[in-house]
Amino acid sequence: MKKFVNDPADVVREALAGVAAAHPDLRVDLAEQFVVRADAPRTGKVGLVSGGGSGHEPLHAGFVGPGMLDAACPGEVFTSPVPDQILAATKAVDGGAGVVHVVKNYTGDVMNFQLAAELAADEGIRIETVLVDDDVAVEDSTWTAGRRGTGATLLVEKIAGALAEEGAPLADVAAVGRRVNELSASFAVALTACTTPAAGRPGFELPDDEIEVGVGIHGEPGRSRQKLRPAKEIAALVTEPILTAEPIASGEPVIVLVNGLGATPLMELYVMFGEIARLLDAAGVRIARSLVGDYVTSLDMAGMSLTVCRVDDELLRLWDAPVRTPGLRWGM
Amino acid sequence: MKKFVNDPADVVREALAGVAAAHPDLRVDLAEQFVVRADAPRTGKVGLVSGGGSGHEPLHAGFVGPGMLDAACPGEVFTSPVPDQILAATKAVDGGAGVVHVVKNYTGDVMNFQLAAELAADEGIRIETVLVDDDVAVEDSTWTAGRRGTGATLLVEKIAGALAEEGAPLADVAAVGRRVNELSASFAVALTACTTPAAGRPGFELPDDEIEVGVGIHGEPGRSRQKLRPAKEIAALVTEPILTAEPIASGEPVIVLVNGLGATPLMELYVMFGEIARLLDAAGVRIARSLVGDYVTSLDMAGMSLTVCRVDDELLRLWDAPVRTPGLRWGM
Amino acid sequence: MDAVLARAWVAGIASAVRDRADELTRLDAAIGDGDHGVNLRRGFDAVVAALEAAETPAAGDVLVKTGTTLVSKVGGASGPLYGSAFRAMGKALRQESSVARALEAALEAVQKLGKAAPGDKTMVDALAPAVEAYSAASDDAARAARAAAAAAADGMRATIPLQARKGRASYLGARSVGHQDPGATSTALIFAALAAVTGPDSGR
Amino acid sequence: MDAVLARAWVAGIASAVRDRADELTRLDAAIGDGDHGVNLRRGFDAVVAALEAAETPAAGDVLVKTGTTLVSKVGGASGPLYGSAFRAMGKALRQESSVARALEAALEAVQKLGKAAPGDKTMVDALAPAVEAYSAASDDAARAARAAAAAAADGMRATIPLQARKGRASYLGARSVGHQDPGATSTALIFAALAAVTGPDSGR
Ligand SMILES: Nc1ncnc2c1ncn2[C@@H]1O[C@H](COP(=O)(O)OP(=O)(O)O)[C@@H](O)[C@H]1O
Ligand SMILES: Nc1ncnc2c1ncn2[C@@H]1O[C@H](COP(=O)(O)OP(=O)(O)O)[C@@H](O)[C@H]1O
Ligand SMILES: [Mg+2]
Ligand SMILES: [Mg+2]
Ligand SMILES: [Mg+2]
Ligand SMILES: [Mg+2]
Repeated sequence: MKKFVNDPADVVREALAGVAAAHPDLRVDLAEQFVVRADAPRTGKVGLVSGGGSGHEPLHAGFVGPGMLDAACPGEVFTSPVPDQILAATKAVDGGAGVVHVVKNYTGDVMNFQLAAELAADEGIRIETVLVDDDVAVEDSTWTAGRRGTGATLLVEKIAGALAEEGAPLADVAAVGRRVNELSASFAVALTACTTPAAGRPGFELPDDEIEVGVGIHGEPGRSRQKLRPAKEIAALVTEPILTAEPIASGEPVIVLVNGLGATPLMELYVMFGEIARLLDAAGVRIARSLVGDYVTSLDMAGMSLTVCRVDDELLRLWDAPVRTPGLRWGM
Repeated sequence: MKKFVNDPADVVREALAGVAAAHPDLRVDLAEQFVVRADAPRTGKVGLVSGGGSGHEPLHAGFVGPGMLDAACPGEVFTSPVPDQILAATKAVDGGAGVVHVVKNYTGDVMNFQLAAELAADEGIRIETVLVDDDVAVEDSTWTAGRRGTGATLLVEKIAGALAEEGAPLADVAAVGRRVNELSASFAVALTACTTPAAGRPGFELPDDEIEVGVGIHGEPGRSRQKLRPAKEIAALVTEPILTAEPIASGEPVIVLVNGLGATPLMELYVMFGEIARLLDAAGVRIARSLVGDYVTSLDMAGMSLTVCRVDDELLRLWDAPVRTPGLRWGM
Repeated sequence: MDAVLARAWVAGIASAVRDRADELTRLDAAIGDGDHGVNLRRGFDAVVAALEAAETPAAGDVLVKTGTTLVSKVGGASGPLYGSAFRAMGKALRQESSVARALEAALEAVQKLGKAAPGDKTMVDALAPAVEAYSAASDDAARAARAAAAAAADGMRATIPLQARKGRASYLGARSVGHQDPGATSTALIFAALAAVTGPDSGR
Repeated sequence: MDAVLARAWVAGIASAVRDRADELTRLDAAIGDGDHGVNLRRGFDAVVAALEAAETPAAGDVLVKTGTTLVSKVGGASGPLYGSAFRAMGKALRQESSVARALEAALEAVQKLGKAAPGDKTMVDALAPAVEAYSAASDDAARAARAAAAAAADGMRATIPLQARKGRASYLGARSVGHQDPGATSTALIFAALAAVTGPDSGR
């Protein structure tokens, strides 16, 4: 394993120390392991807290700041945070108007946030939970754990964060977050496995001419293994399931996120964006806004995900609202 | 080779098509192969043009926009652009106040920009060239090609871009660019080789327990091959040559760029930032601003570079000035 | 079960987890995210440290402490699940001395939180039959523990042909078939540790 | 040298570059950035296409066209260098018919632009001795071309023990020793192509 680490067991804590050193406008609690806006709690403002396993950077700690999250709780690598952490972050941002938890739909995240929400409620903090489950590679079913939460998390955090920043009440912030999730769909492919610092070896072996189709962001294998093919065809592979899952009217505006999983050069992401834009265009979809880059990653996995979110003027307004975080910044 | 490409020979052009689709506020000339601000040329404003081989994204095309570059000319992968391209971009941004070429010190870049500058001069455009040569891994000598240009290019483009945006004259914009270069020093290490789409195989073989020390950004081997070691020690390896090369007074403010070479997870870059910040602190250096992320990359190389630039109030003011590009954005 | 036995059990789990962390992680890498062994090792190392520092006069205290430590140190799916299980067991033992009833409380807690049924390819596939086997033989603690361990091991192996419906493995759909569930494996290990410390003459 | 011979030479270079692009790239990967073969193939493919479309009544026209095409298609270090070399050669042949003088002009152009001296481990290490050998034997074009090719090949091999002082290889410092310079290798190939097309009865 070749990584910039000291003891693999310390990697999350040491990365957080780096975040603290690099971003004076964030406060990092190294003991409780969370990252919070330096000006938290803000009285009367709904707090927005997210978290999940580490290894997806900049998600979530990189999205803490004005206009987006108030706090993030990074768990160990690919391991959801523990309730104590989430509770501490929740208390740190509670300004009396309640706190929204943005939770990616993984059993571990769901349960840990649930336990934390119960503890927070015991302390008199109102909690709303927004569950993100946008990955259409996984079938939606009440019999299973359901879809995973992936790229749409960024959109939920940005848009709900903008509304919270405006002073909207708890129910509205949660509602807009849920709405963004409902309007979003994602699909990912991997060219290589990733290596967690603790395991020290790739999660799976993938022959040189095969790709994993329908992967998540935890280094797991995908729904199927297929032959490597040109960018054009991979673009179709990720776009079609989204167009099938998401009934997009002709001319309807969308936000498109072409996201790198960690080790894919930006040049290749732009090649993919070009191909995907062509496919969406042919389907009558209008790309109103787009993002291309590494936002929701899976350590050093080579691969990409596509997220498409249908939007209206209000969602676009909130998307365009100023944001100032290490990982996403504009207008301020 | 596992990449999101169609025909490797088309990768640069296809990526540029993606850039065009993703960024409506940029104009992409696919025939001449350059990227330019949509509002260029701006009468009376000094134009800022850079370029170099592709594979370093977001450098340079990702730094085109208000407050930074007016245009970028991406060459083939790791191959400097040709004079025609540079001339076309220069003409596209010339608003009558002259054009500054920011050139990384590689023989190919230097010669191609020189030929383009001669052609532009023939057409009556005043050209100033700012040569960036910040890589202290390479000895500076009049007998050799000299130091390479790496991470400092971002600082030169940002700061000279801010001054050009303010309407400063040609000589001043070039002078501030040269000054930033003189005040900057960089050093890089690689954990893996990278693979160009055309070659289809890694540039060199590196055993699992070895790293390349003093690499550039073109997938080349470094000055020496050493044993893999903990992040703490690698941080010392990259910081010490910079502190040796650059006489930093105690308490002097610097901008620090901890840059990923392409395949290194952000988590590890933050671990490195934490270690480097500790070392700089111990040396009495004051980190006034910092950037952590993938800015000047080498395709899918795992590795990082450190750039330190000594600054004064004026340089900090220009650094903080609004910028709006795909790869670097704040204040607007 | 007294505090000494409870501590011995937990110590036995901790050392088995340490020995077999790599195997658990490898199983999890095949159909999950490759951290189950790392998670449990981190958790049980913390439990050992916490129990060293804590006053735990009764078995219930030991197990509650174990549970709360797991909840606050493990994270992931297994942290809250095993944490709640041990906490429920400890709380039950504080009420009445029946280990069988405590184990039933543990199963109930796991199912309430995780909503998995037998056949979903989770730890429940080892836990449910183990609890049942223990209850059926609960008049002899040693025999009950051995029966539970055997049932857990059977349940663990029976997860191999199943398609996962809960947890991360469910994302793989049909590709989850043919792999043994890591959580069921760690559950089997927990019952093997119970059997190992419950000698023929240990109290119930 | 007439237009037919010049075209044959350039065609010979183009086909040799195509055949040996991988080798050139491999040499460049060792001490550079692994694109020399790719660069020259792109350039000479463009030259072939440009010459097909162009009117080039004289050798000078052929070589100027070759040079301008290389400059505008290759990029990197080799593009401007070879481009200027062919352009200088073509311009010289437009003035007077001496191939020897044209080659001298090429060397001069390369050194003016690239500022490399013999011994710096660049194409100059093949080009300079080749030009000299050609001039020395220039009363017989075929013999001169053969002598130049041999001198270029010797110069190419002589780059192996050198430490690079110019071009990307210079960044490697002492690690550049022991590798043959890719640009010197392509220069040797260019002179081998000249020798191949310059029969004993071709004009000078
Ligand atoms: N809903 C659930 N109910 C019961 N057990 C579950 C559930 N979801 C997951 N598990 C168990 O958790 C195990 C995985 O634990 P672990 O790897 O530590 O957590 P994570 O899946 O969050 O990485 C699975 O093998 C499975 O046995
Ligand atoms: N200053 C120079 N003068 C002469 N030849 C040079 C100089 N710099 C580089 N070269 C030649 O160029 C070759 C590399 O060409 P190429 O790989 O196409 O360009 P790049 O180095 O820009 O990738 C080297 O092997 C060397 O022979
Ligand atoms: Mg996990
Ligand atoms: Mg090159
Ligand atoms: Mg797991
Ligand atoms: Mg090269």
